[in-house]
Amino acid sequence: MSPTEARLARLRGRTPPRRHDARTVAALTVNPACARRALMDAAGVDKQQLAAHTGYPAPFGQSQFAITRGNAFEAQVKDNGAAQLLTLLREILGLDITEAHYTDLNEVGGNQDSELRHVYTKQRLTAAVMGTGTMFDHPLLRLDVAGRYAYLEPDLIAFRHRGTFHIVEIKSFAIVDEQADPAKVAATAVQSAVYVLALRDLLGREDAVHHETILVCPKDFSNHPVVAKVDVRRQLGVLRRQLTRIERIDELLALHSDELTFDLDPGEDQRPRRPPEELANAVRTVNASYTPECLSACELCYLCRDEAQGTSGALGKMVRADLGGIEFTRQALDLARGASPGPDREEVAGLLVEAARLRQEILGET
Amino acid sequence: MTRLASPAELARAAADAIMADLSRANRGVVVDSPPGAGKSTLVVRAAAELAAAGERIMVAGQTNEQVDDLVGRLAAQLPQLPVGRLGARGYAVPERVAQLSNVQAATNATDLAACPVVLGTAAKWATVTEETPWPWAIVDEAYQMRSDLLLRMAGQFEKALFVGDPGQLDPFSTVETERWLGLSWDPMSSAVAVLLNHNPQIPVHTLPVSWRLPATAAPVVSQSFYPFTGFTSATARSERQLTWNTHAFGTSAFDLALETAAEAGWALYELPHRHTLRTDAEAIRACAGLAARLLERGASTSSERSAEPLPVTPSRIAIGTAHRDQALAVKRVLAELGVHGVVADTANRLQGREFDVTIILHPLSGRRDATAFHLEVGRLCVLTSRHRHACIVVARAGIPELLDAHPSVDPVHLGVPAKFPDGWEANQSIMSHLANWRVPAP
Amino acid sequence: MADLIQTLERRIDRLRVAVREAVLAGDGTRAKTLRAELREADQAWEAALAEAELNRTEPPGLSRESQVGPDAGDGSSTQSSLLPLREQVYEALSLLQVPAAPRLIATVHEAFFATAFSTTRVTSLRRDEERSFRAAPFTRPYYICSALIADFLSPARALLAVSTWPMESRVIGSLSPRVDFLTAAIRVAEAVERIPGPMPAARRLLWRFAASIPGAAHSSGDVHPPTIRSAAEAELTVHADADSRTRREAAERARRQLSDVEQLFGIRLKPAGRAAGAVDGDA
Amino acid sequence: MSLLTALARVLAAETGRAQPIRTVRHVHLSGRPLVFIPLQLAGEACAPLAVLVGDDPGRPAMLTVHEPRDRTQRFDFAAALAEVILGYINSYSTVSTAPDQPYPDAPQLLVPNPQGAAFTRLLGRSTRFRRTDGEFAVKESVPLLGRWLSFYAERMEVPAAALLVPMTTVLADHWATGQSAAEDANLAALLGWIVPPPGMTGAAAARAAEDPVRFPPAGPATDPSFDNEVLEPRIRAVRAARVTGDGGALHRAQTAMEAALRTQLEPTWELMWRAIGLLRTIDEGAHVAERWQSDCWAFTSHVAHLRDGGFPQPRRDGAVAAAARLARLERDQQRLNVQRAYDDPLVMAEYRLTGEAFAGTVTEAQSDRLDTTGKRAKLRPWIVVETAEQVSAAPGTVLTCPARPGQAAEIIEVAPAGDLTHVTLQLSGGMGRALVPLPGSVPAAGETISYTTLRDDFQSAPRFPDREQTPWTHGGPPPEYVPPVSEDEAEDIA
Repeated sequence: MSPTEARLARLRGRTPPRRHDARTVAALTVNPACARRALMDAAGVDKQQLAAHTGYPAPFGQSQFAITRGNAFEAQVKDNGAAQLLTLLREILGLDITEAHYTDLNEVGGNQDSELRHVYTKQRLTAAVMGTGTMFDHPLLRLDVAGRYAYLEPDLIAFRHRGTFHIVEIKSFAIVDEQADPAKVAATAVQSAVYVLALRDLLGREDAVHHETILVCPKDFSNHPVVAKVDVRRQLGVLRRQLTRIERIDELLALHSDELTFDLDPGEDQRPRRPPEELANAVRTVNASYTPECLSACELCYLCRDEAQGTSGALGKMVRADLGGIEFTRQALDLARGASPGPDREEVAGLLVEAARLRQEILGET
Repeated sequence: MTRLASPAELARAAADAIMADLSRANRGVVVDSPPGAGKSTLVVRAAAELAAAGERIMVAGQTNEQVDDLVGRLAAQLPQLPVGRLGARGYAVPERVAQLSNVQAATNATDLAACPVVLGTAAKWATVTEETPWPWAIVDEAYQMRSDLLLRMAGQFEKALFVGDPGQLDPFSTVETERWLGLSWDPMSSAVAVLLNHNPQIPVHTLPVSWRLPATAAPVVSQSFYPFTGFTSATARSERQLTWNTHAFGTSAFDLALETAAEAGWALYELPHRHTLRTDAEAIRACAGLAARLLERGASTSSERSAEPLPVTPSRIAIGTAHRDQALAVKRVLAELGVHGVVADTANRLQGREFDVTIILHPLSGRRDATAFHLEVGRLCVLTSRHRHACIVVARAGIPELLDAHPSVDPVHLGVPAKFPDGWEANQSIMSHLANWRVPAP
Repeated sequence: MADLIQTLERRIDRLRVAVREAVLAGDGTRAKTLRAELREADQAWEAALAEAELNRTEPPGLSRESQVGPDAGDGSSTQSSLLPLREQVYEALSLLQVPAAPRLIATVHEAFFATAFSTTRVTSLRRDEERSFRAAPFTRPYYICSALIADFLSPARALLAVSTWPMESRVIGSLSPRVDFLTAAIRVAEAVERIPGPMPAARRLLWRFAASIPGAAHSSGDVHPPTIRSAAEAELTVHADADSRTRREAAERARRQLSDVEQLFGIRLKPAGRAAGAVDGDA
Repeated sequence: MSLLTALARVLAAETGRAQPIRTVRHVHLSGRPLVFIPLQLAGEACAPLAVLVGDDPGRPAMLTVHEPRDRTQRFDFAAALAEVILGYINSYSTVSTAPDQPYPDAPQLLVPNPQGAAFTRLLGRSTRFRRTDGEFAVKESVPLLGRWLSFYAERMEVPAAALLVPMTTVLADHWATGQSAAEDANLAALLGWIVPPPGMTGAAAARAAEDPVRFPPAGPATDPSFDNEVLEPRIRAVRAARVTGDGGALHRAQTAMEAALRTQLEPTWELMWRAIGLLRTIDEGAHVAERWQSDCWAFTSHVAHLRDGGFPQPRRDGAVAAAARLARLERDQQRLNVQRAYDDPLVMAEYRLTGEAFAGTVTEAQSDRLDTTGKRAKLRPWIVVETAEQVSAAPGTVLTCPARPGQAAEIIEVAPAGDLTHVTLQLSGGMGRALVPLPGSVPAAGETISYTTLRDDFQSAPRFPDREQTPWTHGGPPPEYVPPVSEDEAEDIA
């Protein structure tokens, strides 16, 4: 175990590690400024549980209706040797009629061991070039994230003979009149980009995997699938850069004491026993970069939001930008009420005073 | 052994190919023109040759200034060709156009029936109602033209030559709606995009040589903003010189920046890291101050254009910003410093213009977060590609860090091609180049 | 009685809130125990209400707000059959004559034999069959067994077959799913042609097949069995040879290497280490 | 966003109470709005679960879909909803008017949030192409409802329109809270800031409002823990009862499901009407009535369109339709910006802060100055305005005084005077025909006055080719438009 790994293990403590997955890797691009999140994800800390134990449970869960719907739709397009999917792929990839192979990689000879599935995936994908494969159901890929392997499981990989591999993602959000929720498509695009990286890694060839991934969604209000191509070159660029940045996790670790740990101290019933306040303090020693966007993206958001109270950032990026460099709302208010600004704050102070004067003139505020 | 083609030869070959396509085009031709690649020259040549072939040509520009420039060049080069200038009511013909004997101006196209070539703004053309369409149209700055305007004027012509710079700012709208995203005729997207969506057979040419950008700038701008096509500079490094008429006593940071720029064609005048309002007084003062100091030192340029050195006059200097209030603030400080005639304006209004030296306030300077606006690739491209000799970038330290910390969560719309190059990557590439020419401010 | 119901309802509401609070607080253990209490309360409430119903004279009219939707309108119209499940599955599989997943089996049976059954029960059926075979081999005329993955001769996920079928049709190579789908399409088309007035469900099923076969679907959406058959046969001829080669090879291997029970229900790859070796061997 | 709003948010954060950022209400509020609160099943494109709808705070109608994935029930729900909504709409369209006049008033739909509006659009889209004959026939009223909901959703894209209004948007436009815009999307939290319960700060109230158990989300998405712990067992009970065919059990299960959904809807219903009451306490901006008038026109012409058997709205705009709509939207947007600034000193203040407007006092006025350079003398008074505010406009720029919108004021000179600025303006228009200005038409010395670069210089609508004349650059003339019929087989919910 390398010193870094040892250090990360200590951060995590006795809580079982959460491996990186497509979601957490994608998260690297959502708030790259956040050292807190970077450190915890690198160490495989269970942020959900940690947040709950410190008294700031994450504000999002998933409705089982959504989960059921998602699974049902994926199952439907994959039924009968992925008959529906094959029809769509034939049309969008121009598959030859002979290209109708379906390979189930969910298990290997009835065994679901990740390592085994990954090895088998590699064999079948590399063999595909000999024309023995078209659709690969739930292959298991692997990506090295800051020295730790993340196992990644795309919905499907399609191979065009004498052509390239395409990542296929099956989502249950609808494409209504050729338009889909741009945020959901964006999230899918980053996820697919992660798979593209992993697959290129596995095949050892950049050009073997196409930068256009394939999105399968229900059409309008029906259960009938439609496909769309999604160009993920932008996402690939961002991911590559962020992945190299967390390679530098040591620089982050160096900033913190060796004693620092997010251990939850689970009892035999697996319930955390560590005093919440102590844990929260440990968390607070690592810098976060909270923005309201975190509220829909990170399990720790409520904890960080509380910490950010009184900062202009807590009011949103727009406000923070409008207030120039002013960090705290209190400070902004004082300046607006005529407190003397520091040497490099005259302009914003001037504007704030003027703004206050206008409100005063119009609303009679003081 | 074959000698490598000279830039001039490359350019001529490209132009010839375009003319050849024009002669056999059944719909039209699109020409992508990187900064200063001789777009207007091409327009004039095309107009002349088509006119010579007995065709009537309507020429559409985007602003009256652009159109007047074209009229000037066309009428001057072809003194015997009657040139029509179609203007909206209230349009006053500027002196430089009025004095040309072969130019005739009118607000009504029928009054210009005698002119084989008639020029006007696209907006004006959109109001013209004539039964018989023109055989040919030349649409200038077609990438800055919105497709809904093209829709309104396209009925006027049968074939068209579209020229423009794909790297500059996209057209914008004052309303925000996703209603038309993914439609092949999205009215908010550029005229060229929509044209090509519906006419994929139309040939697209690229002008390979920039006459404006010096050898120091062409490669940087080319690989940052035109990664797929690319272009070269028409001039060798030795052909463009920026020299000082006086020597600086000691070396202030201003002088250092100016000399670096004269030497390398680039300079990054870097202020200490700080989050600021966008009208960052210190940065604004730096922009104006550099311009003032440049004039005070007295600079002259020598280039392929003239044998003996020419002075860099105020009008040959531009200060470029992202926001209007920044440009206003710069103007104010310039006035305080008693500097007159230096152009200070936003990227949008500097499009298509050319200067000897540009001083630009980096859109991301002093910002806490980058927004889509500040990352827009066209904005940085315009700002860094207006100069013939040198470009000085004024910015606060910390932009690379800002870029690295930038969350990439832009929505993705189905059927809308991803924009390349991406603003985030283009910014990274420019910053990493500028890092070599850093001059820290005191 | 009435106040008992009310107390129960209040208790249920309290418990629901408590459960959600536990969930939102990320306390899974507490949520579990509370859910258990909730279930009891719910049952008690149901019982109490049922009892109350009996004492009421007139049957309950639908409440003012539930006027939306005739409550019989969906799925439940088909009644459940008297035949034991295994025989219903047998009926469906015999019609298809290829290995099929529970969902398809259920749909086929509903379409042609007018009785529905839950796919979850079908999944458990396989285990029962294996148990009974192990207990007393070959005592039944047929068993509902697994299709086998050609590479490993392991049971294919959720693919059921009939023990009396030749091994060749029960092993699955990479082309077999497509081949079996096309074959099934042909069988269903024939069945629709056989029956004088096929149920709409049957035609809808056939339409779904047609939609995934080149040249089989009428744009109008109505189904024409002969067209579908010939379209399916056309594509079938493309895959047939390659597929049967794989299947024949695998079938021989199975007959050579596997015991009787393994031939019906497959073997499983042993966990990692050795298993990885096995994979290499296969490649 | 502007520094002025930023300051208001800072104030709110520091005082613990939302701060007004408008002095007047910029949106029309009907005397009898229809409040429409939909809930939908998670994971589906548009599967209604329940709605609370009505124009009487005391008597909301609740509609429930007990089997949200069942298409029959879904369209029976649509029919039931049509009764309520079309009934409400008809009460406005049955008033008799002169042929060339709009209806005096129009029906206004209020939804809790933008997602509610989006749901309205999708529900409209999913019903307006429905067939009323054949195997999958639906009631006549269903496609009609679809066309109305689509009309409302489309109208909401018009910047100045108020036919369909999301409540959180209006509130956030009139008050700045001490939290982020993202958090303002929660209706309960937003109202918590604006009118916190006694003894509570806005911040505390907003936090409390984030507890989905006490304050169910305002929809259309339901809280996952509600879905998993409450709704799912209820729906399961309904299904079970239906399979066993036990009428009593079915009735009980349905009542229980309705009761559960009611708990998720009623709190929002209360909040909506509280918000309405709150907004009514603010006087309407001067131009609001004029804008509502154009809403009434839009409503009137849609009624006519339906009466004359017009087509339902297409899936997407054609090339010409899209361009024409964009032109309209841009003109409306510009007009709205100007009107809001003219109606509301706080909005104008944002422009004063950036130097695009300034207020001051008239120090000199030559009200009878004539311009004699032309053939005929023209009345061109000069005035000098002294202001302490920033003036960014340059000489030559034409300004307008909100109090005298008909009068153009061209900047002649901007001269610093100590730390004040003197702006010399030349006035034209709005002074009557004669060479002597009408009394009061020229600002007098001593008058406090404000000028702005904001002008609604009305341009006439641009001309567009007919649909049949779509040029080759845009794909040429499109095929004749036939409204699509939703392929029911394809949309049958498996």
